[in-house]
Amino acid sequence: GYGSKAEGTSSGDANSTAAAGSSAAGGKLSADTVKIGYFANLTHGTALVGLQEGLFQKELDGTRIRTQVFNAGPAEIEALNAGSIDIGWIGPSPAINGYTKSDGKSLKIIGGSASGGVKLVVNPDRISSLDDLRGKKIATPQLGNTQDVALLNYLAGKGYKVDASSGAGDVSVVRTDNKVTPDAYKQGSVDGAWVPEPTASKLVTLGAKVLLDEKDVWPDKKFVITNIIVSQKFLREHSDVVEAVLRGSVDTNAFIKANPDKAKADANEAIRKESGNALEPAVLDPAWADIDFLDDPLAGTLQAEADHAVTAGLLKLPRSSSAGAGANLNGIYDLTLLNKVLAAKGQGPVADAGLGTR
Amino acid sequence: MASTDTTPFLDKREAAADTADVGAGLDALDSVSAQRSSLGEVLRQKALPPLIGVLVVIALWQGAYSLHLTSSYKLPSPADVWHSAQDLWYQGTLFSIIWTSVWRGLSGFLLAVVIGTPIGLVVARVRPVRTAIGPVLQGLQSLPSVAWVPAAVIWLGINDSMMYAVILLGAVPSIANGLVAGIDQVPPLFLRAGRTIGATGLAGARHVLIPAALPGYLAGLKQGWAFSWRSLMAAELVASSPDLGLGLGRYLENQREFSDMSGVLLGIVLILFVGIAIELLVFTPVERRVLRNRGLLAAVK
Amino acid sequence: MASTDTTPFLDKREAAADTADVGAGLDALDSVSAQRSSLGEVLRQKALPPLIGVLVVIALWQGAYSLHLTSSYKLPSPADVWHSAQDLWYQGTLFSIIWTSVWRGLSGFLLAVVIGTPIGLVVARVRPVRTAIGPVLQGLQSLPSVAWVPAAVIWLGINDSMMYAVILLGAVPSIANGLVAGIDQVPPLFLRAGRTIGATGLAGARHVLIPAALPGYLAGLKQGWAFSWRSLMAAELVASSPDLGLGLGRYLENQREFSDMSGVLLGIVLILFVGIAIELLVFTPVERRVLRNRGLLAAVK
Amino acid sequence: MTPALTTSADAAGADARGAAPAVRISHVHKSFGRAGAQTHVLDDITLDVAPGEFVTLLGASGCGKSTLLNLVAGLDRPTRGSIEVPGGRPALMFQEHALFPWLTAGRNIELALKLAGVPRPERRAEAERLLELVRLKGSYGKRVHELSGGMRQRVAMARALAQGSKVLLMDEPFAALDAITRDVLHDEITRIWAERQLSVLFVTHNVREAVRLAQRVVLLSSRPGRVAREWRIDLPQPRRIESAGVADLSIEITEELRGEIRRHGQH
Amino acid sequence: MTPALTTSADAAGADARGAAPAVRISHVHKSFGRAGAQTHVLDDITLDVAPGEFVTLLGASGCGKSTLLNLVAGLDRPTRGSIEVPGGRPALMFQEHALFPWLTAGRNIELALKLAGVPRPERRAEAERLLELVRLKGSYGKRVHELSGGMRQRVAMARALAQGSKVLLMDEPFAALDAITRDVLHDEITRIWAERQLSVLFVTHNVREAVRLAQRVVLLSSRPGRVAREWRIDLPQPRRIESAGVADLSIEITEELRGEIRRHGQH
Ligand SMILES: Nc1ncnc2c1ncn2[C@@H]1O[C@H](COP(=O)(O)OP(=O)(O)OP(=O)(O)O)[C@@H](O)[C@H]1O
Ligand SMILES: Nc1ncnc2c1ncn2[C@@H]1O[C@H](COP(=O)(O)OP(=O)(O)OP(=O)(O)O)[C@@H](O)[C@H]1O
Ligand SMILES: [Mg+2]
Ligand SMILES: [Mg+2]
Repeated sequence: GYGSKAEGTSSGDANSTAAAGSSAAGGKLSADTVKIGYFANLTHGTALVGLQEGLFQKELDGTRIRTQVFNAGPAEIEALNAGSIDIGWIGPSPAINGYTKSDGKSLKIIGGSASGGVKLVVNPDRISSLDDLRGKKIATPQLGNTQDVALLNYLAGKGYKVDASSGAGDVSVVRTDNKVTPDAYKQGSVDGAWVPEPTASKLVTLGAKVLLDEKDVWPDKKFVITNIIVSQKFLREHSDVVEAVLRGSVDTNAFIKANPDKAKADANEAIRKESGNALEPAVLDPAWADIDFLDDPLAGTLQAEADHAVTAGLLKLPRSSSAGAGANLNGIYDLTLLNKVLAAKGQGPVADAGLGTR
Repeated sequence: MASTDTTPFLDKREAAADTADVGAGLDALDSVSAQRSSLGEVLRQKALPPLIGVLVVIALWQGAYSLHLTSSYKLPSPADVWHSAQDLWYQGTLFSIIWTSVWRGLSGFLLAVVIGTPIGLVVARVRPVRTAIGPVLQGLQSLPSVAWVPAAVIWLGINDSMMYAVILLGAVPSIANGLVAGIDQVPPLFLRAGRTIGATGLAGARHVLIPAALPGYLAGLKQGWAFSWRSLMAAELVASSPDLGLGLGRYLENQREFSDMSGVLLGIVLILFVGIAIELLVFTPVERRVLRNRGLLAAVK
Repeated sequence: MASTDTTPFLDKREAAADTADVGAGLDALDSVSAQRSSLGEVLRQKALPPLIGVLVVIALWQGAYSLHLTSSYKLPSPADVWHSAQDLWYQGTLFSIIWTSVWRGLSGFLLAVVIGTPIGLVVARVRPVRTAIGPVLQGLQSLPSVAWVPAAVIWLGINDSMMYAVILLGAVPSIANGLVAGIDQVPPLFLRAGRTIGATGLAGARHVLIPAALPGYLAGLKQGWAFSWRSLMAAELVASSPDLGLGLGRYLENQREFSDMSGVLLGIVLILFVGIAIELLVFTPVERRVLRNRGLLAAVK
Repeated sequence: MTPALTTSADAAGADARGAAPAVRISHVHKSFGRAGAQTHVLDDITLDVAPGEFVTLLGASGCGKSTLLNLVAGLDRPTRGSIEVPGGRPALMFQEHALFPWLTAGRNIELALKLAGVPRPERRAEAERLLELVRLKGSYGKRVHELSGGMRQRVAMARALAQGSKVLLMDEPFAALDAITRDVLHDEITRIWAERQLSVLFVTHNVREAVRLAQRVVLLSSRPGRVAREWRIDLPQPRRIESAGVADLSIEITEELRGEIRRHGQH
Repeated sequence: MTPALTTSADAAGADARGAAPAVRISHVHKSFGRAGAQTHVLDDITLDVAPGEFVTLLGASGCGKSTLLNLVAGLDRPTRGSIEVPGGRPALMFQEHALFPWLTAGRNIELALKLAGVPRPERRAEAERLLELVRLKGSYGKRVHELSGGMRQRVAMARALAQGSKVLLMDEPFAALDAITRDVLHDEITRIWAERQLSVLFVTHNVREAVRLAQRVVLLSSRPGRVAREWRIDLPQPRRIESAGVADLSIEITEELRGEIRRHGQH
């Protein structure tokens, strides 16, 4: 009958509310609630697993967590600016844009979360090697986003000429929403895609072949794919809460490393709760395996990405700071709290590549 | 020559005059002035055609599926969609999903009516206002709701008021424009008659202008509902939060994210279903009453 | 008692009867039957109010900005938006952005008119068709365009035909519904008069039904344009490909992606601007002509 | 008696002798409204109009004259009985002018001409001619809302004539005209009727007008409408509305009408 | 001469002696259309209606009678000249019935009653009473499209009376009525006029009707409309439309009207 397969205790938010109620007696931090935003997406695995396992709540004690799920970076930045969320998991490109477009006033990156998980997958019938790209159509998720810039940079390195803003050139760069890319691939509108997980693995299930893992073009095979950001106002007023969240994040990353299968199941469960569908194993397994969850924001790669974007003409410097060459991301990081947390756990500090708080 | 009416004569001439079949069909239906009919008749006339329509669509769909016109992930079978619906049913979320959206859509729509009606009245009747904001209203109407979303989120945050803001920005211009169009079509004779019997100012609006413009206003309301509903769907796409609940737009978007075509189709079917249900339960009866009362229904028969 | 007309007497009584100011305002404007006026007068009457409207909005905006009601990245100043526009101008992309969208929108709209009109005629005049697909048309209208995008991409690919499919799915039901509403309001007397002079079938549709329904049909066309434009924006959001060019919807989304609020506002302003321009250049003149020819303009004066 | 009159008087009796009438109304019933609350408007009306005959219909307000004309024009179906118009679609001039407000006076007429198959080059001239006939020369370009009530009626009459139909149904065409204009149009309509050999069914409330124009006057009773009495008018044409013959018969008919109304009670 | 007649005849000359008229139309001009292509419809019309006076307006079709009534009702403004109606908004019965199709016959009347300030409980009864007055008892619940042409005119008349205004403007109110019904309503309107001391400005094409009802008949000329001539009618009320006095004066007026029309040429 109706609702016969409904879950016992229903969704995760009910869980967290209950948890908050039970632990309300405990010590309280400076804020009653903290509003956390993330995507129901594997690259946001830290948030998914940490919330699912209650690792954030444990650190936050009596402070309640309210979650908000987004499916696009800009919306999350807008929500952060509006005060609808305080802390968010987000990709590097929206974080850079949000920071520069607000003249460095709206947000700070306070930690890293994930690296890797981006691949160039292609239709093997039309592209068999990296030298076949000329004249082909390659999808990226969005003009000027991390993958788009990476592809343009890669193509430039290979000597292809592509007009960044229109995507026309030796290789056609087709910007399609990640949700539509598999459809476009099936339909034959694109011959390949430079996309993050799980879209890359999804395309593989449709017959595509992995041509390149983005890791391979980066030194150390690491580049940032997810950051933790906080609204500067919240950071000023409730640094204890931010610290607690960071503790939760570090714990979660450790948990993921220690229990990869449990973590994978948790992440998939969280996705299912949020959107009603779980990922099939064929997509989940390779995708999860390709993502590294780490606390280091890989600040150097962020600067490199920004520089590539500036080179491609896809990132303009804010009018106020258009002095020097290269993207001016000074002050985008505030890693003091993260380093404090890491120190408390006996781990070494992470570097901000000179982009720390002035 | 033993016909019971003149139509056969006329038809012959007409058919000769313009040979188009559609024309003849239209015309033949013109002249039927149906008698009031029994309940069974009514059911047969009103319930049967939509049902047949639906069945035909499903049959075509199943046919396309069975003939393997395209791969099943492009076009799932009706049964697949039915299974998706069953899943929702057993999870007990089906009604809450529909209700979340319908409630928000309806309340936003009512608010839009309350706001849009006076605006429409003033724009239609006060010349300078019309030249000043008439085109702006039309411009607003053609502004996609998604365009408002960033602004609405920044100003209002992610909460119900953001949703309502987006709905209002979509529906108010549409309702106001509908009223303006309705008022423009009111024969001036009625307005003058109203004025001579003393229906001026607000009384005039209430007793003459609005009733006289009602058919056009209703059309505007229908479009306004469409805009409300579409804007709501757009607003739901932006973010989901436990406070906001899971609505149809969100459901559709989730299915899309998973490239779950049968889920996407289920979402489309559910949204269509709500649209049609609102049309049949709210607008059609009101519209029929309005038209019948004015003797305009003859045109439909 | 040396008044030049009777209005003062009437007004006094009216004001006593219903004290609402709005009412009195409406009414005072009722009774003005403006004389035709000189070119200067016309310009002053037609161009001034919208201009004032725009200036007031800009002044308020600048005021809010100058008072630092909120941080500048949330609400950029008019000057910032102007700079964004200048950037586009100097890059030489401003017109191509606008034109890409306008061309696509207008051609899609015209196609929708060509398809929607016969559908509307048949639905309005043939009873079984009306019961069968009337509600479906309304349901389709309330289906957000984004819902069609995955299906359109799967079936048609990322190209212009996908865009047109999405536009048509948005605009055709709206235009058809507008025509249905317009036809419903046609006094049956005209239809009967048409039939007696031999305007039956297609000739009847052409010479009587459509002209008689024209004011309502026009309202439907305006809404249809709004739907076309909005659907196009939705379609442009989904994909950009070198073949498709950069349209307004895409531009807006790109700015949003860059979290560039002044770009977002510029996008909104441009979209509004196009909507208003189409209204002023296409619909307003046609509408005024239609209304004036029928002696309905008195109602507006 | 003029020869024309004799001819049509013969024609009037034609059905009895087997020749086809221009309009044959036999045993027509008409009621409105749903099953429970029906209004019986017409009750067993049988009436023929011979080819070339001019028949006027008289009756109290609301007795069903317009309803009958609508039935003959094929705009509505009788509840029972049959109506035949072998000559094809009759021209109907409605009680309310029914001009199309989106066309000028002239264009309204031209539309009827066009639909009657008149070729384009002749239409304009023909429309002007018809307008002159109804004393509206120079009103070709006027919109409907710019015409006075009487002018609209006259344009509607011109439009009805433009159809070139052999059967002409007219519902109080001269109600909004001053006496002088009406007299002129009486002469015109009589001339056209004779010229084109039209069969006319003409509703009026003016008993003198009825007698002035008709070969046969039919009086309908009210609630339900039945044929109460008929008069054959044998006065020679052209008649004058002030003439004694017309006046005398008018008084007789008015008396009968008064009797009818009295008989059927007030409402 | 009845006393009543003497009184109103006095009143008719009241403006000359300084008493306020019920309607004062002075030097009114009216033209339509844009500057280049203007139609001059009314030209220097000066006409007063004394309180309690019954004035009928006659004139050729299209001479500007309806236009003048619209001006008096305040629905339009004169191009030049002034119109004063000191007693407040006059009731106007339009040439086209102008009933609201979204209301039943009875509700149309009730709306006028409501706007005239009649309290709710009395409205229904008053509406029924007015409907009976116009011989439409039992038509309360009928929709406008269910009424015959004459019935609509009568409902419109009832609605005009419902306004309780002291000044009554009527534009061919009886054009679509049969002779008998019209006679009855002539009596009613005369009675109500005397009872309520109304000032009436009444347009008709029926010269006998004009003479039957009025204390003063005003003849307008055409293009442009001017006051061509006036007749004061001193026949005693109640008059009969068939009476010799009415007939004689009617013939005189018709002659004058014919002369007017002839003078002003055809179109
Ligand atoms: N659509 C309708 N529904 C219900 N009743 C109707 C309808 N049409 C006409 N009637 C009724 O039928 C009767 C006759 O109407 P009709 O218009 O034929 O009268 P008429 O003889 O033309 O009167 P008049 O001289 O006043 O024009 C009236 O009582 C009217 O109320
Ligand atoms: N809105 C208008 N625009 C232009 N001309 C108009 C307008 N209204 C009336 N007229 C013209 O004014 C003249 C007088 O019209 P009006 O309706 O007053 O005549 P009338 O005396 O009432 O005629 P009838 O007896 O036929 O009703 C007509 O020639 C008409 O064409
Ligand atoms: Mg009638
Ligand atoms: Mg008139």
